[in-house]
Amino acid sequence: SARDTTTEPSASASVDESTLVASLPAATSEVDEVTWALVEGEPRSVVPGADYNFVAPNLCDSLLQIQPDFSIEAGIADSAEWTDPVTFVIDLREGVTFWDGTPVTADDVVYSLERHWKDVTDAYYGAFVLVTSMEATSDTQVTVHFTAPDSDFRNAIASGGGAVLSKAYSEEAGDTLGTSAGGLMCAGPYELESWTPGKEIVTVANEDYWGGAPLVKKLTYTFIPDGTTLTNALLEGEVDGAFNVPPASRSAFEGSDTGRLVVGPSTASLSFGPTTDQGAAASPQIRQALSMAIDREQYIQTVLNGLGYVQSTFVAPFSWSGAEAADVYQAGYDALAVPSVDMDAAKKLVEESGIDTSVPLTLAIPAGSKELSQTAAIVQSAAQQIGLTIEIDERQASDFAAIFLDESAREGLDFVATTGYTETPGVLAYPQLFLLPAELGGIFNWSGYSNDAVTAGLQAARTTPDATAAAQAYVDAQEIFAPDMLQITLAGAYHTTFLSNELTGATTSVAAYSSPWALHLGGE
Amino acid sequence: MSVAQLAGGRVPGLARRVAARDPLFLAAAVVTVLIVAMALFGPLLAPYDPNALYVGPLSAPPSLEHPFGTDDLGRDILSRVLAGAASSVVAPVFVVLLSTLLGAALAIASAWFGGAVDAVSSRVIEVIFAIPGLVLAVLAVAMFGKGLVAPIIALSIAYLPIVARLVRTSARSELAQPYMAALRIQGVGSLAICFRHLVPALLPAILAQSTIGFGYAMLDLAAISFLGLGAQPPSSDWGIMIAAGQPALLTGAPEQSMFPALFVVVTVLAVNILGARVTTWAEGAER
Amino acid sequence: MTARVLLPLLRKLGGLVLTLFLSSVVIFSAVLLTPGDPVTALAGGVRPTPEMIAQIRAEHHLDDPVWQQYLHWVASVLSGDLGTSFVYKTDVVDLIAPRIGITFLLVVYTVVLIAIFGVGSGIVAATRGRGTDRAILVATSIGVALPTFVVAILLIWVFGRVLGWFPVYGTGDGFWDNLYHLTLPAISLSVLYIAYLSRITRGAVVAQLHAEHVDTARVRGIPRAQIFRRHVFLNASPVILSVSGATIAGLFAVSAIAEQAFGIGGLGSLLTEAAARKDLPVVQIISLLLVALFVVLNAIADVAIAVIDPDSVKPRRSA
Amino acid sequence: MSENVLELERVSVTSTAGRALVADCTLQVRAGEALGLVGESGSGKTLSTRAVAGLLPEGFTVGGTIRIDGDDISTMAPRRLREVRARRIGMVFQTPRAHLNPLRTIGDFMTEALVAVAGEKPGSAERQAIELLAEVGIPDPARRLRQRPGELSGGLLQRVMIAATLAMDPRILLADEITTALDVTTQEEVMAVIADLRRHRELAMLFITHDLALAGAVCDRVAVMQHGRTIETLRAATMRADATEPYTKRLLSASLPADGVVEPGGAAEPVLAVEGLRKTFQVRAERGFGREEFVAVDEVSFALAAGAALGIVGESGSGKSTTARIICGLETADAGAVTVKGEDWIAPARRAADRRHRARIAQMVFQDPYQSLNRRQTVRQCLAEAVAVHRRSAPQAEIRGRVDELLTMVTLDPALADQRPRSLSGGQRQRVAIARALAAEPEILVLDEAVSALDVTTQVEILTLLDDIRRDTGVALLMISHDLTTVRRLCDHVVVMRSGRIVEQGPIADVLDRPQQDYTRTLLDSIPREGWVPRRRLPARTSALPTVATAPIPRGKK
Ligand SMILES: Nc1ncnc2c1ncn2[C@@H]1O[C@H](COP(=O)(O)OP(=O)(O)OP(=O)(O)O)[C@@H](O)[C@H]1O
Ligand SMILES: Nc1ncnc2c1ncn2[C@@H]1O[C@H](COP(=O)(O)OP(=O)(O)OP(=O)(O)O)[C@@H](O)[C@H]1O
Ligand SMILES: [Mg+2]
Ligand SMILES: [Mg+2]
Repeated sequence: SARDTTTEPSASASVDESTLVASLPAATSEVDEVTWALVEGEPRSVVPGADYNFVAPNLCDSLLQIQPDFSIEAGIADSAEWTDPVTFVIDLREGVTFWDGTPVTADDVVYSLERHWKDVTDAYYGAFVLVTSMEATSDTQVTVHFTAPDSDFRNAIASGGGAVLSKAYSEEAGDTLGTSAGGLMCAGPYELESWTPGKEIVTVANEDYWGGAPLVKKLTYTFIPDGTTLTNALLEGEVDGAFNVPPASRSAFEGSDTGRLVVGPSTASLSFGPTTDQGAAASPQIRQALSMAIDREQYIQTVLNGLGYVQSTFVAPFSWSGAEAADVYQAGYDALAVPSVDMDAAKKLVEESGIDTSVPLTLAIPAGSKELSQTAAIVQSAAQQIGLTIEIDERQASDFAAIFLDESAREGLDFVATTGYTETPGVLAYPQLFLLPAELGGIFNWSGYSNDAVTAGLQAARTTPDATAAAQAYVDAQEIFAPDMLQITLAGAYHTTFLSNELTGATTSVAAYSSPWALHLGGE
Repeated sequence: MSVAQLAGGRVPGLARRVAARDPLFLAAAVVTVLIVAMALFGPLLAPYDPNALYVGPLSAPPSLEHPFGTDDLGRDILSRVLAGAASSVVAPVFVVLLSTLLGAALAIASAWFGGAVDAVSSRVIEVIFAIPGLVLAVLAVAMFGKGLVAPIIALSIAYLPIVARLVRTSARSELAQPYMAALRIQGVGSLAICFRHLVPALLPAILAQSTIGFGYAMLDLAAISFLGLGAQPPSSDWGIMIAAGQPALLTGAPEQSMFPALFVVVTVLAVNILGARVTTWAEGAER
Repeated sequence: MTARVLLPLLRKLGGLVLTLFLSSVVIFSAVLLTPGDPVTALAGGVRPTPEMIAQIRAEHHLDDPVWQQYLHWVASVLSGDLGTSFVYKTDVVDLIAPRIGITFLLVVYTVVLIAIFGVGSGIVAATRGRGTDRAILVATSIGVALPTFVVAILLIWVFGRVLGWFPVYGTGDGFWDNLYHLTLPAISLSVLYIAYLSRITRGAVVAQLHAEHVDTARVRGIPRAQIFRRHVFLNASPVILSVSGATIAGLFAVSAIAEQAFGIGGLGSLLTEAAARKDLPVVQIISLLLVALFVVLNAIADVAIAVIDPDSVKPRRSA
Repeated sequence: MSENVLELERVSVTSTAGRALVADCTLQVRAGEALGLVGESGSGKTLSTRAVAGLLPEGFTVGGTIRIDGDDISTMAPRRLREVRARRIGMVFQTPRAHLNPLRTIGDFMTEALVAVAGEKPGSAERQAIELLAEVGIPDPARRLRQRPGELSGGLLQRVMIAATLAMDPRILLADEITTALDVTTQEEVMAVIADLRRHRELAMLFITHDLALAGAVCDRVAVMQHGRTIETLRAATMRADATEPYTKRLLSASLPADGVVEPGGAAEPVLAVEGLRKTFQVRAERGFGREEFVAVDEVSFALAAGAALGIVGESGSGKSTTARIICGLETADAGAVTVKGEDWIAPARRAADRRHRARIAQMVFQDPYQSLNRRQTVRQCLAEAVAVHRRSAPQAEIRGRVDELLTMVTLDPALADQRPRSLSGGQRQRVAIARALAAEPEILVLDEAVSALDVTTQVEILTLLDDIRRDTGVALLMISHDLTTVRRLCDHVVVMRSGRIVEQGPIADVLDRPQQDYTRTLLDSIPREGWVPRRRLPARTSALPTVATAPIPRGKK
């Protein structure tokens, strides 16, 4: 075998931004079966909005479709546009059917949207907070009314927020919908065939898909949360592809003869942020000091094996890549200070903050994530150099998830490290969660951050119909909140895909989280 | 003060005799002493701070500055192995101590009192024996969360039957010996019989079992850490280091997991050899 | 078998059933012993809503006295209702059923390896002179010090990566492919036990070789091979069998390590995963299953021993 | 002179380590002749025999010449040697239970050689086996074929062994202490069987024993071995007169002459009285669930006068030890009374003070001196402990003094005081055990087979010592033994037990010289002596499976 196992590992080359691949050339030939590994593990649910995963986007088509480059095109809806600043009209495409052949109706759409609108725990709840009502205005038309203009709504319904489920089936399934027990009924390119808990999810091509049947006839998902095992499986050809493959195996992937590593653009970033409004973590100075103590280039080499870039704030540039006012956003981003190491300044900041440095701080990380465990070690080491003590609390998936849902789970924690991303185009969805007061949707604003200018700026960015003006409002707010480091962003991470040499056509950008990434997958 | 001085300078002569007659034993003893020294003074011996990042290049192969190479965070593997000795060695020692104390006490009580005490304790032992050690550890982790404490307690309980069965059998046969009856007839007190005669008679067997148990405890704890249920990063427990070094193995840097693995194997091997010798001696002492 | 053997054997098996019963109590109590409210434990790490609490309390009969809860649990387990996973929200039986086959195959494969190489090398060590004995002693000394996971990653590296002879992930399709895929996992699981069983076998065979009844057979001119078969190995086999029951039962648990290392979705990996996620219902059922396996395998071993040596079940006087 | 079936000429055996264990064994066994091989323990009898059978441990080397039927075995090819041994030699061992594969049936054992060596068909082999078993007097032979060794008593097993060796119709039987582990009565049965066979089959025999009386009674000639050498060979009938070697003379005189008369001890006031003692054991039922009661001691009553010596005799399992253990509080009786100096001792002492009190009155010496000493204690530690129990706050010097006194009393070299039991000889060990018992200055000394495990010569020494001690200290002896000769030598009264009951008791002369009961007579008749001819008695005596009604046969015991 030509696998390179003998050369010594050395610092990996960084990736040239211009070589990023958002999607591979569309496939031309049919493939009987493809096995895809989910490194994130088994989904809790494949109902869009109930859990993030790479399975749901291929099953449930949305009203609009996000393209690999984060632009938006028509989906189940022919058109979805603002008819006035507070009214949004969705016209459905003719002849779209669910997997069982029943037509997709306006009622189904209303039902699906209401799921997000009415359920606080839903991932897309935030996108619907300005909605006052929605109704089927005809068999093929849905009208949504707003209290204020919402520049982000269209983005949201292009992602899982606009996924359409069969009302009849879903109501029948009740609580079990989207689980291995309840199944699902959608209109996407792949049909859920079977789900063996803990083992695999089998999906088959929807031959009647409105956009044409996919080339892969059977797409099976297996769950391989362990990075080394995944690497083995991929190199071995036991699995045809996977997203978010472990950066640590980069050289093994690059030397592989079974497949190739594709590096694509992403909104993902590795960061850590405060979980408390008390003590050091709640102090912006301490956060700035920590930020200054960490060498980003070295971090990217160590943790991402070069598959990332230095990111200035916690909203990644790719978020606005398809937006109308992209230039404005880019200019605002470019104006931000690029994080750099300055130990002396960091120590000084710690001193100035007046924080009692003898109190150890606790950083939570999820178990089994090599990247975040390395991150924790690096943060710990950096903190030590500026006189802070950080202890690491590694938590199992469910306990870790509880941090985001349950206040009591955050007790005793000061920071939490995560890999964050937004699967929806647009800059607002992500920062809002951290910056706005809790009652306005800042559900992750645990440090009690409150800055009127920022709040106003973000609100304006959302409710200003004019794209450029909205962008400017956001950029102005960003200038204020970026230095406060509500997330200490350590690096932007590229979207990595390992794909068998026989296959092509996959979406290889972060859009895979929100659009049918396997639609064009097939043989070379 | 060196060992030789302590022993009045007789050690070299002794060592030569032992070396000539049983080189394997000598090697095992030396290795064990070294490992114990590592467990006690590991961090002091470490050339670098075991948790300091970037003391060398990332994932570098062994070199003069870093005899065991460096890991994916640029930490010195030798230093980490040395620092990890403490938890890797001490945890199994705890398991052995706990299981031996509990098991021996239970066994001696059941052999001494017989009857209902024996019936109940034998049943308890049987039940514990039926639940595989790893399962017990996993159950404990599921109940009390990860870390070394739950597995240590669980394994101590899991090993209890092995010790208890052995000690019970030995204790029973010892108690059945006519000299025990003779002691009673002489009017020697029960406590004196138990602690002056019974326990010393059982000690060689218990010691032999303990050394063997240590090896198993070390392997099991390392396995539990390997499964991610035991000691947690950034601890440099050998089990974790082996697990953490796996990805590097795929990219051609085997030293990250192989050096700690080597230490686990060598330690267990050395202690097993000692255990075999102790067993032989114990059996010899019986005759 | 005569009643003389059968009845004491039944008594012995009865003891095993009692063990099973008591272990089930222990396993059941795991929930009660878990620090904090059992509801939280049962909810699997999510803060339960009041409705959830009510539902869990009702579903698990948490308001009943403890012994009733236990009876209820046992009754439902016996009736095939193994409860619901708190992570997957599906029936535990649906989680276990598809995985048990591959683990079973892995364990059987491992047992075959252990039987052939463990017993084989033990016999060779006992019968083929000092040199061979020493060589095998050295090999088994190292063998019993080799942790399964170290062997696993060594095998992955050498056979999977460097040589590429064997697959190092997954289970493949179809029986032969399964076996092909399970080869390295089975080897990694078996190394330690091969060494262990080799020593047991060697000890038992040596003990029999020195047994006086073997002298009798020798002086009567019975051919060597026949002496070995009928007097040495047969008599050594109860010792070997008696460690086998517990060993094989243990393998089902230890397979977790190989399953983890080789990405096999079996019972063991489910167990570790469930433990890590505090999915107690799953952990309990698998533990119970493993204990039941232990009991069954030991019962089989006991029966086999009783067939070879009816006196093994004879009531022994306590004096 | 008929030709030699077996001939050993200057045979030597050297161990792996190079130690010469047998230096020169020279003997001839003629066809049909029985040659006795006697000598003290460790003199090399067994090794010489095993050299003939090819059963020496690995690495042992044999020198000299061994001829079977005139053929030198060192010149034979291995295959032929095996064949010769298998067909011409039959070997019977001391412990039949250990020498039969416990996992295979008697039938298997009987037919194995016939099928494997002689190439018989299994069917005909089985028929032959049944005939052979019948020939050695085993009742119901067909059923025995399906039983395993565990289900047969020691006496039966020894016969099975003998029957099996006959299968190949050998020329000579090598019998290594084949009756040592058996009761005197069973011994007589087995010897009778062998005597019959030898008559019918013209079978020669090499009979190894250390019982000169037995050898003299069953053999034609006797070879004496000492330190690995055969020092002389004597005609059995006239050996007392012919013996020239001092060692042989010593051996002959060591056999206890049956004449040591003991005059009845002191006053009639009994120091110990046993009344209607009964002890049952709960044993697990042989078949089925539940338990059965097994009566080990039943209605036992006797009295021991202060300073007197009472013997209890009876076959194995008759309840002798159990009685002694009840008296010493090691076992709790179900019914009856044990009165010691007017105190009721029926319940074992629980409190430490009571135990000490009783310890001052009654002490016990066990059969196996090695096992009854803690092998980790030196002689001095052991004795000091025994002394200290009763002199709790005595200074070290006093205890030392008392220990030295005790050592003198049992005539043990004080130089041995710092040895551990392992490095003492059997006789020395038993002296330590006696000294320990005497530490408490007891009034009653219970001796449970205290000399049975010892060499003949040592036996005499110890018995003499005990007798002296009794005379000096006035301690009353309760002496348990199955050896009537021993009892006669030391005791004034005797109790004969069988199956837990007393058969007969009274002054020694009355009971042993004028036995009233058949059982006592049988016991007396079974003792080998000059002119003794082993006789077969009622088949029921030794053929019933367990010797005592429902007692399960303990595996591997004795
Ligand atoms: N396997 C052995 N290894 C070393 N020495 C042995 C072995 N077997 C016997 N001996 C020694 O050889 C000597 C003779 O032993 P042997 O068994 O022939 O004596 P014996 O006359 O049969 O004694 P006994 O009457 O006790 O049976 C003894 O000193 C014994 O310790
Ligand atoms: N603890 C016990 N449990 C059951 N049965 C017992 C126990 N102790 C003794 N026996 C039985 O009681 C009977 C009498 O035993 P005891 O030891 O008193 O006989 P003994 O006359 O001393 O025989 P030996 O000459 O063999 O020493 C025997 O059949 C024995 O098997
Ligand atoms: Mg002998
Ligand atoms: Mg007795």
